Amino acid sequence: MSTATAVPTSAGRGPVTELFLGGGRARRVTWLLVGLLVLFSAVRVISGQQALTSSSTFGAALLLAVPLLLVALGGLFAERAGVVNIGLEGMMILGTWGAGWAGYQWGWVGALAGGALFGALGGLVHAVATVTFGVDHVVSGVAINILAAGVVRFLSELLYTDNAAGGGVTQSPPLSSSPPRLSLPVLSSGPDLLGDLESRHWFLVSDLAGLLRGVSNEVGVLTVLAVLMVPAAYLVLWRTAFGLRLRSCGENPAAADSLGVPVYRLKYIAVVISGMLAGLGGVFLVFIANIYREGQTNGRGFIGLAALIFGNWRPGGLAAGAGLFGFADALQLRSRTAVVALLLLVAVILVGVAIWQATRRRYVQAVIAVAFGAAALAGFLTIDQLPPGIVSFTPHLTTLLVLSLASQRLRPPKADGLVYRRGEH
Amino acid sequence: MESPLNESAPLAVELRGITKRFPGVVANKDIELRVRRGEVHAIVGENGAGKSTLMKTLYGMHRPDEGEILLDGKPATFRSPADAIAAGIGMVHQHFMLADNFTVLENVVLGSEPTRGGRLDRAAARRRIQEISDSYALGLHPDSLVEDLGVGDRQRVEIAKVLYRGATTLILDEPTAVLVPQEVDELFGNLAELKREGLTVIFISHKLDEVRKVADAITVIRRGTTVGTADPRTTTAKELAELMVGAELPVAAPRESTVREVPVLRMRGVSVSAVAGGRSVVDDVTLTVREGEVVGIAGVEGNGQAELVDAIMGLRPLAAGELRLGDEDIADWSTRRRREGGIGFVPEDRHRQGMLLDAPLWENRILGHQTQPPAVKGVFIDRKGARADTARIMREYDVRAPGPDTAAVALSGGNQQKLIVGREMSAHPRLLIAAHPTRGVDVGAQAGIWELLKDARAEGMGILLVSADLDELISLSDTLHVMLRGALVATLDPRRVTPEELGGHMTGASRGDHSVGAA
Amino acid sequence: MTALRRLGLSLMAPAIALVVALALSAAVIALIGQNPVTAVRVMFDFGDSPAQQTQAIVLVLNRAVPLFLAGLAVSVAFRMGLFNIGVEGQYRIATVLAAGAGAAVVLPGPLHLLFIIVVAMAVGAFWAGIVAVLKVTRGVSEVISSIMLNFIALGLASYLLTGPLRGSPEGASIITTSEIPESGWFPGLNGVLTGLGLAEPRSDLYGFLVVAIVVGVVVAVLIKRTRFGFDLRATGMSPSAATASGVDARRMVLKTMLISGAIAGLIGLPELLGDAHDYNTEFTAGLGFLGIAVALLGRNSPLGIAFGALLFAFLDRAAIPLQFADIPASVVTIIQGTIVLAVVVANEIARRVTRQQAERGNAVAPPTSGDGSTGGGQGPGDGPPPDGGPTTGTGTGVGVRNASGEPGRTDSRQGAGA
Amino acid sequence: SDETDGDSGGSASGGGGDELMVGLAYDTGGRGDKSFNDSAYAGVEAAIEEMGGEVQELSPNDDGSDRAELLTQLAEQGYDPVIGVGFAYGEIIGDIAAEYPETTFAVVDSSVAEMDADNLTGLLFAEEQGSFLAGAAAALKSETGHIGFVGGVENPLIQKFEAGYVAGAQAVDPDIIIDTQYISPAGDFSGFGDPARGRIVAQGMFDAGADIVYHAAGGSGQGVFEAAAASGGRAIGVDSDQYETVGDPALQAVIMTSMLKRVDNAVESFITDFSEGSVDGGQDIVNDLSTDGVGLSTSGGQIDDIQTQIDDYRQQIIDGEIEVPTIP
Ligand SMILES: Nc1ncnc2c1ncn2[C@@H]1O[C@H](COP(=O)(O)OP(=O)(O)OP(=O)(O)O)[C@@H](O)[C@H]1O
Ligand SMILES: Nc1ncnc2c1ncn2[C@@H]1O[C@H](COP(=O)(O)OP(=O)(O)OP(=O)(O)O)[C@@H](O)[C@H]1O
Ligand SMILES: [Mg+2]
Ligand SMILES: [Mg+2]
Repeated sequence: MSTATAVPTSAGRGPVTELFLGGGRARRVTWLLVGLLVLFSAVRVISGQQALTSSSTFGAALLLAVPLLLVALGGLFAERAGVVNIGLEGMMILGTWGAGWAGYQWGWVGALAGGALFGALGGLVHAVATVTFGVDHVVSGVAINILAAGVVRFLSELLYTDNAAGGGVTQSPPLSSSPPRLSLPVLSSGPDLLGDLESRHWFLVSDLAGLLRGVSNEVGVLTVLAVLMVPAAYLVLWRTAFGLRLRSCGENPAAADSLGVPVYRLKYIAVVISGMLAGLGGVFLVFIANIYREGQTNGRGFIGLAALIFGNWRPGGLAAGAGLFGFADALQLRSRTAVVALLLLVAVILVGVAIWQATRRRYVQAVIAVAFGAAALAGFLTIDQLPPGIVSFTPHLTTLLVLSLASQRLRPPKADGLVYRRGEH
Repeated sequence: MESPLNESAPLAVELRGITKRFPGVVANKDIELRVRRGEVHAIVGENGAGKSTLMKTLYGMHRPDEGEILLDGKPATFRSPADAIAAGIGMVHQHFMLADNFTVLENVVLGSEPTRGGRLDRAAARRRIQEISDSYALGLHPDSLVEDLGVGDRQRVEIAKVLYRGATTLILDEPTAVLVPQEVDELFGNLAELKREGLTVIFISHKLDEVRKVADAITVIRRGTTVGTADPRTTTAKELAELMVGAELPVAAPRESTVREVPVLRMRGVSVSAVAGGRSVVDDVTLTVREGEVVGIAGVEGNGQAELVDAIMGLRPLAAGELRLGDEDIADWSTRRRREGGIGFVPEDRHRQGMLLDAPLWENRILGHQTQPPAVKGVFIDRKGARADTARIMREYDVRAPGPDTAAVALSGGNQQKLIVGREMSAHPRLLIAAHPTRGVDVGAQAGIWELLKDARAEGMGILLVSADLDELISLSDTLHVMLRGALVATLDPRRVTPEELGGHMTGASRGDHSVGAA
Repeated sequence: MTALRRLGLSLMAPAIALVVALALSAAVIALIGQNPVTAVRVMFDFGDSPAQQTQAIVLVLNRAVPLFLAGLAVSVAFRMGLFNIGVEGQYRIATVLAAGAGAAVVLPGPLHLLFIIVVAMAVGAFWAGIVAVLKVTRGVSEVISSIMLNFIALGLASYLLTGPLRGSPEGASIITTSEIPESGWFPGLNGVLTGLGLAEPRSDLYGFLVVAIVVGVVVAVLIKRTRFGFDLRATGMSPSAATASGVDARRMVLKTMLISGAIAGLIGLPELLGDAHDYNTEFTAGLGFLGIAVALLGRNSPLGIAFGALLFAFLDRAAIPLQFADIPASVVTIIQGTIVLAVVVANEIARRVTRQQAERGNAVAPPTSGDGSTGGGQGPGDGPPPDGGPTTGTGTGVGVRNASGEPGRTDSRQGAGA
Repeated sequence: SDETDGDSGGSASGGGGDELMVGLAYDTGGRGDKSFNDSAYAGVEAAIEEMGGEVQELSPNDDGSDRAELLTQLAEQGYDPVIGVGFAYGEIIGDIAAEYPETTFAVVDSSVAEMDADNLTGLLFAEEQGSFLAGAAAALKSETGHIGFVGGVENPLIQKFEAGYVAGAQAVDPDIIIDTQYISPAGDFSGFGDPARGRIVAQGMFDAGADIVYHAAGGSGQGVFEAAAASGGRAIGVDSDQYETVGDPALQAVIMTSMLKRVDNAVESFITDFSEGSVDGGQDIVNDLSTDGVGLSTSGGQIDDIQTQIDDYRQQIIDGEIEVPTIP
């Protein structure tokens, strides 16, 4: 992934060689991705569910993943500085409102600024409560979520009820401009070579084409920038002095303090950045619809938080979490039948898990995995369309499953969630 | 030893009339300190005398209420450690200030990072650290994770941190507390190196022999104020100690053995793994504690003592081996059942494992005895009974606090510890696991706790004593085991062993030299 | 004396918080060009006739009952440092299944009610139990799993309602489960009100109020007076100390979540048994989230939660008269948010003052010979608030639960009890 | 007790029948939702413009648990008629109408036929009929033979839209491909307020080859329009003439027509009837094609070319020649 490529490669090998043959994480991640692609492709071919790897699905997944990605990055900044941020949802809500309000007046640039600003204000409140007043982080976050919902409703009531530009208590006037989009020439537009490949439904090739086309056709320029925030966050947090200091506040604030690192100020900065990123996540939601709408976030702030933990408090990991969720969400919104094909995928993976557990002599786990795998397979063979209520939670169930299959090596920042008071260490 | 310094050498640091008050306590009162450039200056004083507070003042961690700081004769004011660092002062704290999940490099450069084009310049940092490490013989690897380092290495990282900042004055707050004698010698080697390079070192310690060995000058602090200075070449340890405490020292009373033949704890081949299926942190330990016997475990911290204690208490599963309390196999028992079965526990870290700081004392009385009277009646808590018994403990064990309803946090460390010891004794356990029972406790309370342990032993309690204080181990134990890398490597007779010898076993320097003590 | 002062302090904190929150809200009301004084008067205007006034009281109580239960459910988990954000899902799934089960059987009155209540509690406990099992066996943070399970519960409830449990005819605009027979209706308490000499209100006062009070008392006794409660609070104050004292942390997680979930299962019942008699697409949602706010407001003590629930219910009712006075209803949400934030900050300040006084109190205690240390030292990371709030760290900050993740399980030295 | 209630109400209103005092209880979201609630308000406003009087609006709390209290308060304060907007009022309004027999009530979107309260009127709409026309229009205009339907929440009301739409399209072209998809399941109302998901769903249909997508998804519909604009397709709006309300020329271009659900007309004529004393009560007023309660908008002129066919279908439905299903 992007973070992997950001790591300087060892001498003598090119970056691509490094990805496949290099040591450690880069290689593992690459092989994992390749394996997944093969698996998906196989499942697509067997089930005949083209939506599984179509460019349309991937495009939608990207669109849905980006807000989550930004929120999760927001969480990353706060938690790396030692402040747990349950208030991401509230900050995202503030971001959507700010984007709508600024966006209808000053277009998408205004929306970006407005959303970021409003989110940052939410972050500021959290920082004041947790850093200055030492309030329990979870408690403060919950309070912010409640407060944000009231504030945006109130502001809408105040500013939109008799607004000539439109809008009302639950929505803003539409943005006066939307951010530019682009497609890769030749490959994804014009001759659209990728599209051509995709429509042939070849094993692996079409799937790859679908993936590539999905992320290169009619993609917002800002979306690309948002995705680039992942490596950017990595660089900032792990490659700069600022990042080192910020992370030190999350690992051992007393040590940082004793070296003259301004812990309080850094925590403030981190939490405000966190709010800003969450707000930007809201902005991207607004961009999708070109309008602010109450309830638009729909719990995505919490999902972003989940993606953060899913990703083990690392940029690459949280991107994977956001991507997984976005993909599952896109799929369930696109096709109830394609979701059934996921059962086959689950079955295959569980059998893999079972074999792996068996080789490690954990027979109980292996048997459980086989049992669930068999159930999934039976489901795939007998069900052709899941009822709507069940389909709707596909992404959440997927996240939960993945998390419970592989969550024991999580390592949060050591002082995450601890209230730091100078001299009371 | 001839001092290279003379009285007229310039003062690197001078503290005049420093007073520092905390809510309800005057930690420093009108303190004077004069440190000459290029010397190793020791500050001694008992626990809570105010040494750390004074050094934190000098390091800009807080501001003195009164008094002034002079560096090279010029007044200085520090608003934060950053100011002190800029003025060439560096401090190694009593408790390490390291981020475990960071590399040595990251820990060292934090706060004054070399950057190139906005990026952290790791190459330059690595070079600098290697340089420092080489020139002061610190033996550091910039890219290893601090988490994986031992105590001695961590301390050298701390020293590197200070040197990296170009400090000319180093403060070392009780650097030897966690080191075994051999490591102490290494540290002193490092200090000599520093001195040769012209650095000034302020060195805090309780250990008077060490101080006399390494210091050029000594300042003694008692109850927050300077009581005098001493010349290490002319002052004896005893004189120093009396200056420090202001009274005669308690002496370990001669003891007669109370060991009976009945075993209370028998461990055979006990192993404990770090993680399930992982490497052993306790490796094939076999030992027996009998009634009326104190079995001491010596060892450098991190060699498996904590895990051994956890295993006995049921806080960690056994990977292998047999654990018997009296005649019963307790390996499958829960912690609660073990406590009910007669194991008392004085944990190593009282704040973490021994107390509910925000709860009143009577609730702390219940902790660990939730199923036994007088704390409970059936499924309910017996508030009255618990309160009354707490009052009794406070009386009998000299716990100084307003009453059973006082919050535990309001007690001093020593009083907290006495409450814990009293609580554990009150249940009349057959076996007491005492881990560092007097750590961080001042001399008076320490003597009291020692007495309690001896009395309990006399009444037939078996005690497993884990401690880092070699004097404590030697004076209390009937049998002394040395633990190294998870295994018991030596069994010694505490009546004949010297601290140096013990240290040799603890570091593995004298393997195979098993002097088996009286059984 | 000190006890009295402590009590004063603990009462002062919410009082100050309330004043601050009201001041902020007043500013907001003034901002939209309304008179805050009018607003306050309107909020306290319970109507002219005795019937209107009793009605207003009934409204507030009826709203407070589920909020109280929700707050209670959240607080039980909070007390041992678990953040059960999943109360929402627990009560939704519990209510739909209880409605289905209640409609499927015919039993004599009290038995029928008991059956429905047991089903609801069992389902709620089961749903919360998933969170506990995942946490204990797989190390999944309860925050994440309960968020996910909320969504899953919502979808599942929808599936059950539209599928197997659907009772309404095809095409009816509201999908409902089959109606629970009258033997499963909880009798209202209006008889009690009139017996007290109050005017007969229009709506029924939920009989479930009695159940809520009983549950509140049981929880209070359980937490404060029993061994189990001690273990629970000890775990909340210091997980490491509790483990060392013989508390089995895993089983504690499991038991606590089961209790929390069982209480959560009751949240929907006042409405189900007292009013709606079926679960439907319009069934009140969001009570679980409000419960978190109420628990915070009530500092996790049952009595405090009762006050918090009443306050929220009171504000909620005020939304209607406020609209009559042309003040937007969102003012209420803002007041609620501000109060929670203010209370939370005030609690923290009060806690610190109390603690400081405790430490100072020791300083004036007779000096100890040779014991120079006065302050009881405290571990890194603040201890929990005295009310056992959702602490995130005690002691040396190792191996301690934190709000959004598992403790440093990788750290071999700290895995006591792992 | 009714006596006293009536009295206090009377005094508040200052004399009963002279002045028109309309009580309007909204669905969650309240006025300014650019849909439903606003439409009802427009009807009241029009009536008041005509006849004078005043209106008191009330919005429920976030979870809608105080709906009953809104109605009672309005009745108690002497407002008459009292109108509940949205089917969620259907469950409770019967009881309240019984409690205040002197007040006239109406509920939008819910049938009162079985409630047996003669001071209560249901204002219903034949959404399936309007949607039939929308489906016919879509089928007639589709170039790919592939159209779509996006529902907000999969509840019976929205399913009515779907049923009519599908029937209409199939009446034109029995082989037409129709993608239907809902954003959230019944009971989860997020589907009406999540334009991002609305867009994703519609985009999927356009990507799959559909060229016209009809939405009945409230606020999520905005996303459907965006998707249409992004992929060169077209969309059909719902409830109000969204060509007029969308406020963005780029989106106006893709809104082919809207299925009008004239809540405003229904409310207005109900109030007019009320002031003329001609409300029967106890029954539903079904606003269908014959009363222009539902229909297709023509702003933008995109369906002008097929107007005759549409009118033809319209007539057939009114004449009962076509029976439009209400359940998909
Ligand atoms: N932050 C603080 N707040 C309140 N009191 C404090 C604080 N720090 C230290 N004290 C008090 O100041 C006194 C001096 O403490 P200090 O840490 O300086 O002692 P010390 O000599 O370093 O002891 P030790 O040998 O245990 O390290 C003690 O009584 C202690 O309780
Ligand atoms: N904030 C504080 N308030 C009151 N007393 C304090 C505070 N911080 C530290 N102390 C006390 O200061 C003394 C010395 O503090 P120091 O930080 O050196 O800890 P310590 O020597 O490890 O003490 P302990 O082992 O008791 O924790 C201890 O008695 C400690 O209890
Ligand atoms: Mg000290
Ligand atoms: Mg100390």
